[in-house]
Amino acid sequence: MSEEILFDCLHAEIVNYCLDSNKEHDLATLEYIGFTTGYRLIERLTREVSRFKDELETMKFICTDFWMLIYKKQVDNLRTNNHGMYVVQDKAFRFLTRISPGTKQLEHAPKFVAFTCGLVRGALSNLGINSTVTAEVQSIPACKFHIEVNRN
Amino acid sequence: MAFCIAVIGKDNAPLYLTTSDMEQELELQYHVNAALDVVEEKCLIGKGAPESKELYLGLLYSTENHKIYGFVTNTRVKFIVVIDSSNVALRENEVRAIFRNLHLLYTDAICNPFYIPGESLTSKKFDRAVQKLMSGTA
Amino acid sequence: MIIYGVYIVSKSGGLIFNLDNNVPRIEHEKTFTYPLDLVLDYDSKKVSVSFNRKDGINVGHVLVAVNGMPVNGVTLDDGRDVRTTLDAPENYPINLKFSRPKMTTNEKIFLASMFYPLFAIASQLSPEPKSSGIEILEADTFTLHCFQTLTGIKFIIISETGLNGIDLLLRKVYELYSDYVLKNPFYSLEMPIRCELFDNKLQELLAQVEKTGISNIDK
Amino acid sequence: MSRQASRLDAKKVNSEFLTLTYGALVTQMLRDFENAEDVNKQLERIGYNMGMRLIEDFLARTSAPRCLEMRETADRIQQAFRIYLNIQPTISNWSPASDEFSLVFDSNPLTEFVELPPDLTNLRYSAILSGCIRGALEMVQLEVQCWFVQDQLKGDNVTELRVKFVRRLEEVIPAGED
Amino acid sequence: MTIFNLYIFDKFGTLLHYAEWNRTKKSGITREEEAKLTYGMLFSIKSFVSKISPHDPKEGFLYYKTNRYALHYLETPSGLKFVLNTDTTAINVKELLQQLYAKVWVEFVVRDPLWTPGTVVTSELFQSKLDEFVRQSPIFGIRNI
Repeated sequence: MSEEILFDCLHAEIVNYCLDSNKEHDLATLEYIGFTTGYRLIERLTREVSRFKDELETMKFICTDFWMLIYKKQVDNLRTNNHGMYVVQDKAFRFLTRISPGTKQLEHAPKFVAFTCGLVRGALSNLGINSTVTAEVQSIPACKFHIEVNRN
Repeated sequence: MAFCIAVIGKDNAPLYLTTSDMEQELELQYHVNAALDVVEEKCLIGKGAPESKELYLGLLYSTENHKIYGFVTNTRVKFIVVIDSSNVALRENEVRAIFRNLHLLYTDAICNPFYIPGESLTSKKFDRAVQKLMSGTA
Repeated sequence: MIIYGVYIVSKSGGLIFNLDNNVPRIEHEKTFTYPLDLVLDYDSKKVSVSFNRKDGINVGHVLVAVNGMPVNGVTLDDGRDVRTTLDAPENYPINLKFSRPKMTTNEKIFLASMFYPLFAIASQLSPEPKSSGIEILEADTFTLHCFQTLTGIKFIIISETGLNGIDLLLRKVYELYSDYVLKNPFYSLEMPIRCELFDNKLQELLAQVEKTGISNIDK
Repeated sequence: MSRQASRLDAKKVNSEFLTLTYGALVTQMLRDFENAEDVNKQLERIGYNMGMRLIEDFLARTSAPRCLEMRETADRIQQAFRIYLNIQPTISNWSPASDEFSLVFDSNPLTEFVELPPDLTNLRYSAILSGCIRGALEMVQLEVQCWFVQDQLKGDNVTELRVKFVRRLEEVIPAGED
Repeated sequence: MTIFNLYIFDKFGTLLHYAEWNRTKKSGITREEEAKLTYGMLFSIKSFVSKISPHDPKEGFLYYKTNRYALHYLETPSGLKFVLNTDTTAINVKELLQQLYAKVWVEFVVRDPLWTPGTVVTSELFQSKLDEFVRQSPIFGIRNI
């Protein structure tokens, strides 16, 4: 718990830093900070993990073990169309659980999911999966992450 | 203890290579390169199930003077260790230990925020630790 | 049981009587070496501790003596400035005596006049209709009980915390007031109470309460 | 299917996650600003803002009363490092007037993997820590100065953070009162 | 036992939040004026308490009671002031306020990234958590008439 609040505060400040109106910053910067973090972090988290058989196994690892370690809860739903599209649903996403649900707050939601999009993309990238990760928040604190694997 | 330790990137570009015997450097480099082909075969990266789920690949091949061992991380970075064939005292689990330590050192090195993934590993800290590993004093 | 003080506030908010009883003297004396490790606050009227309390010398305590010489405000008895004296290394080791500030009569009058509006505001801010003013005020170091007569006079007792029956004691003080103040032909309402008999009776009452408790006072 | 990662120590992962995210932030700032001094300021500011919030969690968690002496303050800061970063700095080098002390760290989780490039000697990589201390203490009416005296990143044996009392901030008197 | 209303002030006297439950009487002035009056009164009480206290106070003022209600006060070292009005029989209110600080304020205000310290709290999430917390407390209870 105590480390969680520390990270949550840091995350909130990074969001503020990246979206400070004085600078030409945007969600992409925030996403990139997540990307480099995910890229490095996954190296550590997969150190004791046996080799992934295929893409599905890798995705499962990211959406179960990785999610659990970072977000302290299991995802509520994980689906795939078997054509490289994965949808992760978290009904109480860590960085949204303390934000009031409401249309005004909803406008701010993209700021609090961008880091995680990058984090997942970075982790997958280092595991050899090139992807596009987007997030969709329809009602706070629930969030859906769409992971589209670019198979070229 | 070991003659040569190499870290090879995802794209097979060497990130780090060190040998204990400068005179044999070329030969050792050749062994490392040859080993990469064996690694590719063993892992069949991207083509169905790999032979083993273990990151440690064991002995890749041996020559008259050298034994070449391999290890591939989940992030497809390869570690190659070349040891003296005549060194019969060196047991399998000791080779495993070298890889395990090397893996630890590597992950720490890439976690340095100033290291750009894919670039060669120039960290002095990493180099010092690997030298120790190679001389068996780690 | 400890009763620290009795106050009587007139209908118009003036302090007409007060008795300090058992107010502890909180003083601490210590010899310091240079540099002084207390953080002091020098204002125009006093030198007080603002931080780095030490050995009983607490934040808020006021400097009363330097090497045994009394301090008046910010100057020593011999006219030297306190700050200059404490800043000079050659004056060390130095003996300083601090005291928890005691209320002056003026401050008491001021506090009584402060309590008066508080009493009224507490009633105005009540979330329930028909509220009285403050009857009990609890702090970690004391309890204040207040009893207001129908004629608007407030009797206030400051005691240690956790006592029962203070309301009974308040009534008793009210009785003494009726008997020895109101019935005193020389007393005019709203004026400070100067009745020796009342003083004596009240002190007797408090002495009795402290010895045997409130339940034993004669009704 | 749960794989072996569940064996990982959650505390360690939390700490590494923080360390890596912070590293990513610092390097981003170095791209955003031309000189390290500006980055130091930004990091300090971020720490200050975090301190303002963390102090409330700390106070609620520990029920700590207001500090009336610097030695208490030092103990609380030490306790906070234990709670939030799982490290215990040593308190040392008190000034004779007891208004200044050092927090000495044998290890600093923020810099666990960091090797500072030689051209960044002006960068105060862990400036977030000093900012955090300042922000937190200001919330409890204590103004302090806080700076690094030694830094393992720059080759020192330990990392030493100095904290100096400046003044106690007075409570604001509401308008119309005195 | 019952709970009437709650004021939360910051150290500058800003009313960060107000909530009420079983309040039956209004003060007859605007919310802002009422807040100002309440804060001013508390400030005076604190100064009164520190002067009249026979010993060095630690927490100082805890509560006062009239014949109709009790005002309970919790001030954090960061200068946040929680002021809860209950009926006069409510007990353990200080503990309740401490819990409110830790479990509701810190969780849903301090940790809300959209809240800026020092500003009025408008979060509906906080309001509903606060309401839930108060209604679940034993003090809220069933009203004795």
